[in-house]
Amino acid sequence: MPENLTGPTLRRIPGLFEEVKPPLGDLEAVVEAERCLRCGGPYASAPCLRACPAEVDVPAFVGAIAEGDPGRAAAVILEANLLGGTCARVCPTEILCEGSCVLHHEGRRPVDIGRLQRYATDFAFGLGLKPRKVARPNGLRVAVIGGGPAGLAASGELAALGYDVTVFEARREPGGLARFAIAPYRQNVEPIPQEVELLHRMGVHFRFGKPIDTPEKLRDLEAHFDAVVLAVGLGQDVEVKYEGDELEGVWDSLVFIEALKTGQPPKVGERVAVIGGGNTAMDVAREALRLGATEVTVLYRRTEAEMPAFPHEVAEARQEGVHFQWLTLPIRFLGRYRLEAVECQYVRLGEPDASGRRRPEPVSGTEFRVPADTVIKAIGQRPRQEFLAWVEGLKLSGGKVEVDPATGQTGNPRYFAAGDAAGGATVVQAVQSAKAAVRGLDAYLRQGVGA
Amino acid sequence: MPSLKTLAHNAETDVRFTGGHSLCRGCGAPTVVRTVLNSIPTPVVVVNATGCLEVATTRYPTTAWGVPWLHLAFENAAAAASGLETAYRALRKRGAIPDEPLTFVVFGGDGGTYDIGLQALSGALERGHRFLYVCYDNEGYMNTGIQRSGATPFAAATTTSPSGRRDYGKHQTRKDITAIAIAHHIPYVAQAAISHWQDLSDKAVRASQQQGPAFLNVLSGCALGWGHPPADTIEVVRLAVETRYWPLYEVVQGHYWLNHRPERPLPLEEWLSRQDRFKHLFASENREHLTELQALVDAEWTQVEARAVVDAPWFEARPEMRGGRV
Amino acid sequence: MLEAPALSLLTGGEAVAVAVRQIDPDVFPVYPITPQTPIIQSFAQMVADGQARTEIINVESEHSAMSAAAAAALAGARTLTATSSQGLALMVEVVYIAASLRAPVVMAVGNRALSGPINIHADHSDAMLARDTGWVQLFAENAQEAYDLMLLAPRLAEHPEVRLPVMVGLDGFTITHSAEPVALLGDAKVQAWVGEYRHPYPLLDTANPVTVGPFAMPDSYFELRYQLQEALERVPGVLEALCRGYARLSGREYAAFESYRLEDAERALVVMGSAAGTAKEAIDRLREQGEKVGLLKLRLFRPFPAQALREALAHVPHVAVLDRALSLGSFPPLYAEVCAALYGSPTRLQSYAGGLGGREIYTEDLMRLFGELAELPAGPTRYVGLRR
Amino acid sequence: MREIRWHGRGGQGAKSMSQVLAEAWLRQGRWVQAFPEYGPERSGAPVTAYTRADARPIRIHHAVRNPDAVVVLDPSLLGEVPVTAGLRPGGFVLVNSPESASSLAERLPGVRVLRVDGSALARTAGGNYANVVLLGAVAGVLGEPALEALQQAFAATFAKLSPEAVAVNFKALEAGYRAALEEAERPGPGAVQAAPTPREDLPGAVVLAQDAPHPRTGGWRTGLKPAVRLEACVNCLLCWVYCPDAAILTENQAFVGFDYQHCKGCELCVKACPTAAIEMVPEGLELVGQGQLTPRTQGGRHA
Repeated sequence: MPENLTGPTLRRIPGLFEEVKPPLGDLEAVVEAERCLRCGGPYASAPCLRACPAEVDVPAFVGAIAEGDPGRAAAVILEANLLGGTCARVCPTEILCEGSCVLHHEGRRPVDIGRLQRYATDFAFGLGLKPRKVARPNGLRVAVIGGGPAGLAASGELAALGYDVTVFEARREPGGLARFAIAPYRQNVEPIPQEVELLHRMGVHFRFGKPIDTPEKLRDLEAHFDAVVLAVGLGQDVEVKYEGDELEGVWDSLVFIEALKTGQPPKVGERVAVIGGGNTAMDVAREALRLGATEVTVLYRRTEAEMPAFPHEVAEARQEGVHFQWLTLPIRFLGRYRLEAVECQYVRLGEPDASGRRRPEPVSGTEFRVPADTVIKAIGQRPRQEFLAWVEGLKLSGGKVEVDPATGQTGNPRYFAAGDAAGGATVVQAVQSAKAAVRGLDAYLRQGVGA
Repeated sequence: MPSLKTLAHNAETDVRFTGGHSLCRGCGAPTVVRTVLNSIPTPVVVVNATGCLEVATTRYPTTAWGVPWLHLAFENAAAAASGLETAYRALRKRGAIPDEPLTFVVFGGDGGTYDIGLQALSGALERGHRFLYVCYDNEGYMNTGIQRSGATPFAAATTTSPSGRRDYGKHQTRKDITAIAIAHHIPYVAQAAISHWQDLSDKAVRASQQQGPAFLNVLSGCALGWGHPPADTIEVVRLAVETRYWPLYEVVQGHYWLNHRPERPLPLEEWLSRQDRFKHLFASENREHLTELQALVDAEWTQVEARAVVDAPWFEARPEMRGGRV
Repeated sequence: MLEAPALSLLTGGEAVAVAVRQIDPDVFPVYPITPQTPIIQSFAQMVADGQARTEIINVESEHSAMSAAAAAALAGARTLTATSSQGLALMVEVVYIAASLRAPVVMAVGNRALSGPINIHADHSDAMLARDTGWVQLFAENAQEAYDLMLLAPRLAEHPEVRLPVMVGLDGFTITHSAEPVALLGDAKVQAWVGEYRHPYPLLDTANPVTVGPFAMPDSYFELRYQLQEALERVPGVLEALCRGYARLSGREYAAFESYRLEDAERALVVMGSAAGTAKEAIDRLREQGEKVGLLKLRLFRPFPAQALREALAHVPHVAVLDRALSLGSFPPLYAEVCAALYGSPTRLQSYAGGLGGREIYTEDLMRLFGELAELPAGPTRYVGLRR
Repeated sequence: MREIRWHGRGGQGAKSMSQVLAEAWLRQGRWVQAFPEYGPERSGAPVTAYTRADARPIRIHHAVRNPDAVVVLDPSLLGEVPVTAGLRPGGFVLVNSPESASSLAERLPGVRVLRVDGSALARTAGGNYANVVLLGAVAGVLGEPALEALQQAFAATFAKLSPEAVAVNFKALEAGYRAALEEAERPGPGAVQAAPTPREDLPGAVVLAQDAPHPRTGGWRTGLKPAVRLEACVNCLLCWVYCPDAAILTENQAFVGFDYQHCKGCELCVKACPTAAIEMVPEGLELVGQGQLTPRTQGGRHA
């Protein structure tokens, strides 16, 4: 649809479980793959490869698709990223691989790398994946705490190196945020079960429903394993208390998405307010539209320029009809039983704060009400401070575990951290940090063995 | 469809067009020639109509052509191709030459195609010879010093349709040669541009696979004739496409396919203002002609768009003829 | 060993068509024009009946006919075509090019007047506008000659010493449409005679790519044109040898020109085409009256066999040249050529022009011409049959 | 009779200057002639033009064979064109170049070489065109025609120019006219008339592609050439696809460098490069890591 025809009246929001980027057919995939210039040569590697935190050799796998060999394409992807299937759907490709595609220079649409990666991994999952090559067992044992993207990626990389790996996951299913907190319009059928199946075939052990919820359990782990990978992610939404939090129609973003994904779509009513300016805020706002809301307003206390969400996410949300209310600070939720309005105050931007962004300063006397029957708080998640305190020698900074970025090693040399717990915002960054942590861990343990 | 690496590979193993010719700096024609010839998988025989490309690439005793190449005259390239193609069929029938595929490609400028060569082109298309006619269209008689042709757009200034104190350039609209080719009901007709080389390459491949005549009208560029720095040739041609002045489309067995829909169509001024030949249109007294030109462009776009299948990728309809979209 | 002359009644056009069928060229691009049409119609029917494997291209103009013909010949295909008058005028640009690129095309020309006014009848004006193109030009007196010259033409055109296109002229209607007995050769004999066509640098040889038709600057154009001049100068020798071979094959003797009762002639006529036959009749009648008259019938107009012609006419005191074309504003073309050839010779020359646009040339006209040749002093061109 | 030969490149104004010179002489009562040589070349190719002046009507209609003066507008022509050919004894070659006259004389042994940095003088005058300076300079050396005549002729020839542009060019003309020209001469064979080379022509002007020479067109560049920082090259080959002169060299589908023999310096590759790995640099320099310029160390192909 040409953009100039996409006026409000012609706007069409895809259905609740309809993916924004549907899968490619065989022919479409080959034709799309043929658009790739196969950059990368003797001098500098391809910009897409360089833009990929997981270092997936994009031209190689796209080339394999163009040559009609999606199986080989999948092997290339999984060699670099065992969660290639998940990343294919949830990566912010617009600012990573696709954002760096040289076709932009020609004024052309970039190669649809995300969908091609999905095409290849789906193909491979459909056939039953060949596991990655696994080295001979080296006799060393590693525990991975957390079965989210970072934990899964770390476990596979470790298994490939010959480690005896066990993943401990508090939930009954793997996937972490990638599974429970990514909106369905991004990924409908998650590849995580197949990816876990792949890891399993590589020899990774899984302990589901086994939270490490006491210091004793952690001590026990330390006794049985040579090293530990902390991939515990973040905990609940940041707790910001508002007056009226108890009203029906007030949601935390993670709870909201999890409800959606577990088949109990929340009833959102007509008007939805979303608090926050990150990618999760964009996700829930767009989901709210899909759930039937006629008016969705994002309330954010700074301006568009300061929003942490990716610009393309903001643009897409706006294109779908999401309204934005900048420089707006919610104060309290109003209503008798169910939410009726969010009371807000205008702010102005003052001096920069510690994050370098200008601090919002409420302007008294500017209070106003945004009518809403649902409000979703998407302000951010907080670290698992209680659990992390049990690990000896661990240092925290800004709620995150402090690590050597090259090795993932924490203040406790036997502990390596990856994923959201150590910083990062996306699945592919989790994979990247997992790979770094595994490299660091491997170097550390080998050194120990050698000594 | 061949990737750029495949084209490079083809050019490495079979040099079909070399440097050492005397075309202008930043000329668009060699991109047409190299992209088309490097895309075609079979051996080729080339016919060239008189024009810049012809005189500048074959100054006796040099040649820039690594393939069999024939030039007779200005207006008869399609007729010469008819003779070659018929000779090929006749000799193959008699077993006098190896039974191998061969593609005949004609390169003609817009003068040799739209104007003086139109009759021979029409005859050859009507007779159904299996050949690919490529018009490298730079919208004027550039070889003889920038005179107007049937391809020169409305209001463009040339040495024979100059703008002046009392005149605004060419009074007539451009001849729609692509539509004329389409009216011959040949298997394949397309419009392409050098800025969209991959689309051009795909079209060359598809065109060369037809069992009858194929016609490709490729917007080339001419820094000298259009009045812009040589380094801008590709960019200026790209603007022609992005302003919808030059729709990229193809007509396969009578079905129209729009190959490129500018995401954010630019106003025509973006293209015009880069070229000296339209400079006069920005004077206040010529504004009406600029508006008129925009209206002509809009009308043509609307017409092509209305005929084209845009919602379904066309390769789904005809998988055996698949090709890239830009 | 001679073939029994089984004679067939054929028009000149049909005789040419039979020759074309027997040559069985690879390609025959053609466009209809009167009076050449009997050739292409007859031949098209023969192809349709499976008597030849030739690919006919029904082009959209004579310009394209010659373009396609030159291209096909350069591609490596034996290529013949045919035209007339306006058709030749239209194609003449490419006629030049075909010769310069050494494309050995053979073309039958039903000689006809040029417009305007438009006229469809016999005249040599069309051939004369192609006299400087680099083609070999032959003229036939009758259907038999048209047939025989058509069979000689490919051998001459394709001869490695020559490699030039050849035009065979036969007068429009007078020959193209008149039925006469013609002695034909057997198909196998013709096939053996013409043999295979081999081009040294065919365009279809993609393993050995060639650039044909390049752009020549002042530093090379002159040499390349001179090359054509040299090739044309080799034609008479090659033609003579071919005619010897053809005589063995057919029993019919040919040469660049034919002398008829010229040995002791005191007055002679130089003429080309169908009028030569009429002239023989006139000469026989005058000889019966004791007049020493003779004929030099020119078949090879280009290259012009000046030296041989000078020798053949050396002993004749009075020579008339009858042109069937004008060179407006100057001497008629054949006369000018003969003049140049005989420059310095004591022979007295007189120019005649007649038969334009199909105006008949009667036996009596020619007898009168011989008559006045001895009596009147030499003067400007005299016009045979002109109403004044 | 005065006979002048102009050497330039298409677009540098050799033909125009030959005419302005003739026009100026005409204004001083001389009989004149000005004419160019035409070929298939396009802008950037070597071109030649001639000017003749005499007290009597000029009837000769052929190229100048033995010029009194040769004006070379572009020093890059020296290796490409026999500029001294037929130079009359006592004649001179005037070269537009920043290089010293003595160094130019090494390349043009046996003739009197005059040198002026026309491009620099043109810039000082506020213009871009060295040709006007060279026109002034050649008249200055010959002592005719007068500067005023040259200026009038210039204004008449370029009637469409703005008064400001005319003023700039007048300054440039004067700068050339009054310039102190550097002069040098080295012993050597002097001017020679190039002998035509015999050539074997195939029948029908057929050119065999395998044997055909590919003329050098690298001389069309005007002081700048493309160079690459390899560490930024992602080998997309977009430069390759747009290069009109097939001057982007590849091996195994990988960029390996420029064919400077044929590159005309159009800069399409610079525009095509998505990573800005290609830049135009002065001739004789190469781009190496991090964009540093270093003198070129060896000839031939280099990325």
